[in-house]
Amino acid sequence: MSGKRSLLSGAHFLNGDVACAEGAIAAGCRFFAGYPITPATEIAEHLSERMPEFGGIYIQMEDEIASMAAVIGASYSGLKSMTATSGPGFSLMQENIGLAVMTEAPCVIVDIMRGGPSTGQPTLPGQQDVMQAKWGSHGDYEIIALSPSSVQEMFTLTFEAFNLAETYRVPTMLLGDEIIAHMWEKVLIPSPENLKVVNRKKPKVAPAEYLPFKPDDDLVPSMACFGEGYRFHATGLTHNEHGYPQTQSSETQYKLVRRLCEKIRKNADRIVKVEEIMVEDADVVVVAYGIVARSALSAVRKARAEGIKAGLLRPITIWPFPETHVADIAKHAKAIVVPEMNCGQLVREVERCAKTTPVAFLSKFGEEPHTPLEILEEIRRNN
Amino acid sequence: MVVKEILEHPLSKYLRTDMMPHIWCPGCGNGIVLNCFAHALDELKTDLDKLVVISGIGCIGRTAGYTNTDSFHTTHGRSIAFATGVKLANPELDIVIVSGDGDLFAIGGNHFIHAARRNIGIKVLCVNNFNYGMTGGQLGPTTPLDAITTTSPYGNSEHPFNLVHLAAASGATYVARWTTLHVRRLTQSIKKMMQKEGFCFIEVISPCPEVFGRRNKLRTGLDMMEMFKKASVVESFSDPAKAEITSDRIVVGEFIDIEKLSYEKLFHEKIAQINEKTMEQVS
Amino acid sequence: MPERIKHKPLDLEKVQVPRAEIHLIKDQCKGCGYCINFCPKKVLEESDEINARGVHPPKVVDESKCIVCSFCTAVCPDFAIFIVEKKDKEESKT
Amino acid sequence: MAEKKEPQPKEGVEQPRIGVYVCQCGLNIAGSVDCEEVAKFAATLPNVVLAQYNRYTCSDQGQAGIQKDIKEQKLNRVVVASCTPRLHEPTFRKACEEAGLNKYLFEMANIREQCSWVHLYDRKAATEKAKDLVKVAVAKASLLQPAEEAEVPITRKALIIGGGVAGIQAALDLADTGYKVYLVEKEPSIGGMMARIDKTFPTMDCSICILAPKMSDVGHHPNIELLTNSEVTEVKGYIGNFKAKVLKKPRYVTKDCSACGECTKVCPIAVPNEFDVGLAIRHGIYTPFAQAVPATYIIDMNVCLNKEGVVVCDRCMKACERQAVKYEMKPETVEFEIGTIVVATGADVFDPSTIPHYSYGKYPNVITSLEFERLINAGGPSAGHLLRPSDKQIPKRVAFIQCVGSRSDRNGRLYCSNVCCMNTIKDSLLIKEHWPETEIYVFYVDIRAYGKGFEDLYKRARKEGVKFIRGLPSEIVEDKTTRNLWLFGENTLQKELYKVNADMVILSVGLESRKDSEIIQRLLTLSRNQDGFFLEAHPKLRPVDAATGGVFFAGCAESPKDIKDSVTQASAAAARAGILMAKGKINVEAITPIIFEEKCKACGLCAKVCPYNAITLNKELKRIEIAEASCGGCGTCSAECPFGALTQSHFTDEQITAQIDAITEYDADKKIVAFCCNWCSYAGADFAGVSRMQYPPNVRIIRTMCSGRVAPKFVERAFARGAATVLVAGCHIGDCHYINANYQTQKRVEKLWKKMEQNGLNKERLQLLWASAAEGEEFASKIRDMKAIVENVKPEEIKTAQKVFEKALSG
Repeated sequence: MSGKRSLLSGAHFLNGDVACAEGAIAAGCRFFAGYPITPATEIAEHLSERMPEFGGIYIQMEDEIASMAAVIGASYSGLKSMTATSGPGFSLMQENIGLAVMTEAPCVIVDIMRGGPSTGQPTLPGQQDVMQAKWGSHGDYEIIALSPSSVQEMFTLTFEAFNLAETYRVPTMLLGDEIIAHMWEKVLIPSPENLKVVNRKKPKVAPAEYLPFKPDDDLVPSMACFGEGYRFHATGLTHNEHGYPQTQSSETQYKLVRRLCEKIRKNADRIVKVEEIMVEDADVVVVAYGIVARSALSAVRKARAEGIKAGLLRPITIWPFPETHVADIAKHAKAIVVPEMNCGQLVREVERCAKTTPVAFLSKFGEEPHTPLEILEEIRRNN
Repeated sequence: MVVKEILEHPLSKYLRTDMMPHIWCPGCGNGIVLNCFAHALDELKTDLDKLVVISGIGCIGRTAGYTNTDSFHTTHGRSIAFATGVKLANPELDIVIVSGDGDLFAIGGNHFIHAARRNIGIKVLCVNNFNYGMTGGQLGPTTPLDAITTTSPYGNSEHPFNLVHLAAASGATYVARWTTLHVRRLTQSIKKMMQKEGFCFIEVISPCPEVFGRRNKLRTGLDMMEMFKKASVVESFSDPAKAEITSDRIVVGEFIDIEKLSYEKLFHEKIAQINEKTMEQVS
Repeated sequence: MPERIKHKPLDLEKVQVPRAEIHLIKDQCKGCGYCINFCPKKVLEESDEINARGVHPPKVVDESKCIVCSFCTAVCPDFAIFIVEKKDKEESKT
Repeated sequence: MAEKKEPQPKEGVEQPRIGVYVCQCGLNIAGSVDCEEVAKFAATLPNVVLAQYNRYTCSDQGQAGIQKDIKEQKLNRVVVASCTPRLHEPTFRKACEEAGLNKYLFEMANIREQCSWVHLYDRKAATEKAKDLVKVAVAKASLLQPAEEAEVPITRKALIIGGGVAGIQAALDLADTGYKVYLVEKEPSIGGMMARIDKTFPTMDCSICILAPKMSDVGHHPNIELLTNSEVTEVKGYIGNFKAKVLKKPRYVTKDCSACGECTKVCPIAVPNEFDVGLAIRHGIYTPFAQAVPATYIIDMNVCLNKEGVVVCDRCMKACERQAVKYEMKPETVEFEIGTIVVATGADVFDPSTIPHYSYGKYPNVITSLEFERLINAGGPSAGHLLRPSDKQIPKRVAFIQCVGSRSDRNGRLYCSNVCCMNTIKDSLLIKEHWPETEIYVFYVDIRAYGKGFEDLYKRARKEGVKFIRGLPSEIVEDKTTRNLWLFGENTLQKELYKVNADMVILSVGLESRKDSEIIQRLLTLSRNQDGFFLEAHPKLRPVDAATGGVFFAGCAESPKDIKDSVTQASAAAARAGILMAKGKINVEAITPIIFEEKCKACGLCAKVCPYNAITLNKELKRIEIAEASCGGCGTCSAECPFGALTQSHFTDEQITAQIDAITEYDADKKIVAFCCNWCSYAGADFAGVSRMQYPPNVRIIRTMCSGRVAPKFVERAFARGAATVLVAGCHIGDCHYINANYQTQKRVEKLWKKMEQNGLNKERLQLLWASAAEGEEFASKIRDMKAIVENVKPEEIKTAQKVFEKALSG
C-alpha cells in the first residue's frame, strides 16, 4: 500500500501491527524509533515505509534504551513520537520511561506482550507485562495503559493513546498481545475529518515568563519545544517549576512527584474507558481484557443462554485502573471471574476494588488463550 | 589601582546566571570548558534559540543547566540517543552534547559508536577527567593504567580507551583533543565543530584535582594544569591511533576533519524523493 | 641581521600597545589560581582578603603591565575575571 | 676504462725529462725564500733537465715559457713551485695540455701558503723547506702517469645562498636562462642591505624602488624556489652533483597570509625592528618591511607569548581572516640536488662601539651610517625626517667620520671598505637636498671616488658646501645639556687642530665578513683571506670561482663592494655556473682506482669501505668491478687493500712512497711527515698561510684527496725511514668530502696507535688532526705542539720504530 501519501479511511483488512501503525499516523505521529523484536517488528517495518510518505522519521536505534531516549528527544523537538516493542525490549525501555514521566514527555509505547520472563516465548501471546507497565521504572508515578482486544482497537486505541499522551504529557502504553498483533481483521477507519486529533498545550506566555513545569488547573504544564525560543531546561533530577534541579529539597520532590501522580489520578474519570456487557443485572461478572475478553464475551453469551445472569466488564483503560466500575458491579454481583494470561496480575486490582465480593481467578498461559468453554465452566462454578 | 564598578561579565548572556555559581570544585576544568564553549558561541554569534545543549550524568552533565539555551539533562549515558531524536525531529537545531568520559564511553559507549557510524549531526564535547568525579572518584573507561581511584586502590589494571582513535574509527567527521590549558585552540575547535555537518567529537583533558588528582600526586588544579603544560605536544592530523595519553606525553591536536553527508541530510533527501515520486503517482 | 641595537626606537610612544581595564568579580572566584599562574605578564597575585566563598581572590598588581591577551578571562572556570580593552580616547585621557 | 689505466711495465717508461719552475710571486715568495737558490738546487735533482725561477710563473709569459720548453726541451714532466695547487694547478695543467703534455704529468710544490707565508721571518729555514718541497714534487713527478678523464653529468639546478641584491641578481639570471634555482635566505625576507638603504650613489635612485621589482620577480619566477627564514645545513657531493639540506624554520604563518597587517595591529608585543637597526618598533608578528618578499608575515617566537607551546595570546589568530596563523608549525628540512652553488652571503657592518673615543652607544647623537640610512629614508622610522635621537630635532650641524673600522690596525680592519666614501658623499647631498642650511663636515683619511660618476658627485658635494676635512677626530665630547658634540682633531692638510661642534655625528662604518662565514666555509670547504672574506680561485682570471669546483661567489661575501659591483659579479657568477650547467657534463679527475687483477684475492674489503658503493664484488668471476662514474676519488679502497691489488691513479702507492722517501732522505728525525686531505686539512694549512700564521718549518705536507687514502703502510714507512713524527689530517668526522671515508682514517690510525703501544713506542709520535678549511690556527698550533714532540724523541726511539716497521721498506 505504499506510494499513497494519504491517510487510510474506510474499510480495510489489516493485521494488528499494521492497524496500530496506521492509527499512529492518523494521530499525527511523525517519529518512530525502535529495535526489531517479535511480535512487534511489523509495526516498525510498516512505519519504515509509511513515515517518510508523511515527512516523518523512522529510525532503527542500536537498542531499546536508545529507542526510548530518542522518542523523548523527538517529543521535545515537537513531534508526536512512539516506539513499539515486546517484553525484553520493554524492560530496557523502563529507564527512559521513567525519564519521560519525570520530564513529562508526551509519547506512546506499544508493548506487544509475549511469554516471559526474559526471552521467554517470542511467538506466543501473554499478558505478563501489565504490572511492569505500571511499575516498571523506579520511583512513584502514574502512566496510562490501554488494552486493545481487536485489530480495530489496535487502530483506535493507538490513535487514542496519542491524544491521551498529548493531553496529560505522560508516556502512554498500548498493551497488545501476539495474537491481536498478528491477527487479520476488518478495520473501519473514519475519514480524517471525523478523527479528533489532540495536540499538546503550548505556552501562552512570553519566553521570559515561561515556567516549563508550572501546571495549569488540570495539573498539566503547557509545553514549549526546542527551538521555539523559550530556552528552557529539563532534567531527570527532581526539579522546580523552572526545570532547575533541586535535589536537596524535600518540598520540591513532594510537590513534583505528587503532581505527576495526581495529574493522572485526578483526571481518571476523563481517562478511563471500559466496555460493559449485560452487567446491570449480572450475578457473575467476568472481568477480562485484551484477547481474553473475546473468549469471555462468548462465554457470557453461552451462560445467558443457559439462564445464568452473566456479564462482562472489559477494561479498555488498564491504567489508571477502572476502580469505580469494578466497585459498582461488585455491589450487586455474587462473584467476579477474572481470566488472565498470567499468574495473576490485574486480578489483584479487581480484588482490591471488589472488597467482599469473591473473585475467582482463571490463569492460563504458555499456549493459546482461554477457550469460551473454560471460562463458561468457571462462570457456572461461581454461579 | 583604580576601583571600578563591577560590570557584568561579557559572556554572562550565554549563561543561566540564576544557576550560577556552578557546583564544580575549585580547580575543576569543567568551568573552563563551559567558558571556552561560551567564547565559541560568542565568536560564532550562534543563534541561541536554535541551539540545544544536552548532557548526561556526572559533574560536567550539569553544563546543560548552565547554558542559556534550550537544554536537557538526560539519564546516565543516554544523551546521544536522546539527541538523535531531537536532531532528526528538527534538523534545524544545533545540537551540542557536553558530557563526561564515563557517561559517554562506559554506559553510553554503544550510543556513541552508533551515532558516529550514522554520522548524525551531533557535536559531542567530551570532558575527560580520567575518573567518575561526582560519585567520588571511581575508575572509568579512561582511567590510566596504575592510576589510584577509590575502586582501584592498588592501581588500575584496565587499559583505557583512546577516545580520539575510537571516534575516528567509528566514523566521526571531526576529531580533536585538547587540554583545558589549550583554551584558545579548544575554542577554535569548538567553533570549527559547530560549523561542520555530521558527527563531531572533541575530547578535553580536564583536571579533577579533588577526587582524581589528590590520589595521584597532583594535589591541586594547578599541579594538573602544569602537568598538561609539560606533557602535551601538538601533533595535528597525526595518526589518532598513536595519540597516547601518559603522565609525560599527551598528544593533542586536530586528528580528523573530513566531509561526509550526515544521516539527517540523507534521510530527509530520501523523504523529498519519495514525496516527489508519490506526487507524480497522485497526479 | 645581527647589528647590535644601540638607540631607543623613535616611535616608542606612538606604538599602540593595548591598555587594559581588569575587572574582578571577586565573590565568584573559587581561588584556583589559574589566572595568577598563567598570566604571561604576571599582572595578578593572590590577595589577602577572603571572599564570599572563603578563598583569596586575585588582586591586580600593575594594570599597566597587562597587554590584554585575556588569557585569564579565557581560563577562568568561574567567570570571575575579564578584561576590557581601553579605547584610544580613554588612552589619551590616561 | 680500467685497462687503459694499467701502468706500463717500469722499463717501458720513457726516461722522465722534468722542468722545474720556481715562482717568486712578486715578493710573496721571494720575500722569505731565495728562489734562485731553490731553482739551482732543483737543477741538481734526478731527471730534472731544466730549472729556473721567475717573477710570476702564472703570468702569461710564465705559462708561455713552460709551453716553449715542453716543445723545445722535450719536457715530459713539469713541476711548478709556487702557490697552493688549490689555486693554480688548473691554470698550469691547462698550459701543459695546450703544449701537448697530458695534464696529469704536471706537479706542484706549495712554497707560498705552506712555506713563505708561514715562515716570514726565517729566510734560511724557509728556503731549505722550499728545496725539500721541490724535491718531493720532483720525486712524485718522475713517477707521474698520463691519464684520461671520465665524464659525469651535471645536475641542471643551482643553489644560491643569500638573498641580497647579489643573490637576487644571480637567481634571476640563472632562472631566466632556464635553470631551476633554489634561493636560500636566512632572514624572513630577501632584499638584504640594499633594501635598507635610502638612495644609491652616484645616480641617487631610490634604493628600494629599483630593488623591489627584482624582489617580486624572484617571488613569482616559475624557476625559482624561494626558501626564506632558512639555512643551509649540509652540502655533500662534488661539482655538478651536490646534495644540499636546508632547514626551513617555521614562520608560524601559512602562505594563506594576505599581508593585510591586521595581526600586527593587535599584537601586544613590541620590540625594536632589526631592519630599522632598532630605530623603530615592530611587533611579535610582523613583516620586516613593506616591500618584503615573501609578503607572508612571520611570528618571532622568541618574543611571542605563546613560545611555551600553549596559546596564551590569540589576538593575531583571531584577527586573521584567512586563518593563516599556525602556532604549532614545526621546522622542516628539505633536501635537493644541485649542480652549482652561488655563495652570496653578503657582509656585516662594523661595530663602532669597539672604538672608545667615538663613544658610539654612549652619546645618543652619535649614529652609524646605516642608522642614518633608516632615518633619512621616507619609509623609515622618522618618515624621512633626519631626527637626532636625543631630542628628535632636525640637526643644524652634522659631522661624518670616515673609515670607522676600516684602514686601521688599531680600530677595526686594515682594508678599505670600498663604499663608505661615496656613501657619505651621497648622504651629505641627501641632507643638503632636504635641509640646504645644514652645515656638514666630513672628516676623512682619503676620499676615494674612483668609480664612474663618483668624482662628479664628490665635486657636487663640495660645491653644495660640504666641508671635507682631512684628519679623523681623536675625540668626541658631549655637551651634557644640549647633547651636542664637540669633535677634536688635527686637520692634517692645514697642520692645525680643529674643534668642531655638531648636533649629530654619523660614523661611516665599514663592512666586515659575516660572523657566520665559517659555517658556509666548512659546508663548502672554501678558503678565506686574512680579512675573512671568501677567497676566489684566482684574483684576476677566476674572480668569481671558488677553489671548490662548481661553487661561485657574488657580492660582499667575496669582498666589500657597492651595489653595481655586486650585481656585476652576481651576473658573472650566474654566467659561470650557467656555462657548467649548459655543458651538462664535466670531466672528473682521473684519480679513480687501478686494479692489478693478478694480486686481487676478491676479498671484497675495498667494496666494504667504498663510500660510493662504486666497487662491487663479482663472486662468480672472483674479481671486483669498479663503476668509474660513481667513484668519488677518495682512494680509501686503495688504502684498505691488504694485497696492494688496488692503487689510486695520480696518487699511486709508489708516488706517495717516493714522496715519503724524499722527505725522509735527511734530517728525518727532525721532521714532521704530514698527510693532509685536499678539501679540509690541506685547505686549512693554506688558510694558515693566507692568514700569515707562523709555525715551525720542519713539517712536510703530502697532499692526498682524502685522509682515507693514507694507507697504514705509508705511516709505517715514514717511521721506518726514521721520521720523528707523522701527522694524519682530515676533515672533521661528518664533514668528509667523500661522505664518510675519514671513518676509515680514524680506524687505521687507532690500529697504528695500538701497534705502536704494543711495541713500546710513544704513540704521540703519530698525530691525528681533524681540521676544516677554516681552521688554519688549529693546523698551525698542531705543528707547534708537534715540534715539542719531535724535540723529545730520543735517537733510540727512532731506531726501535725503524725496527718495528722495517717490513714497510720492502714492497
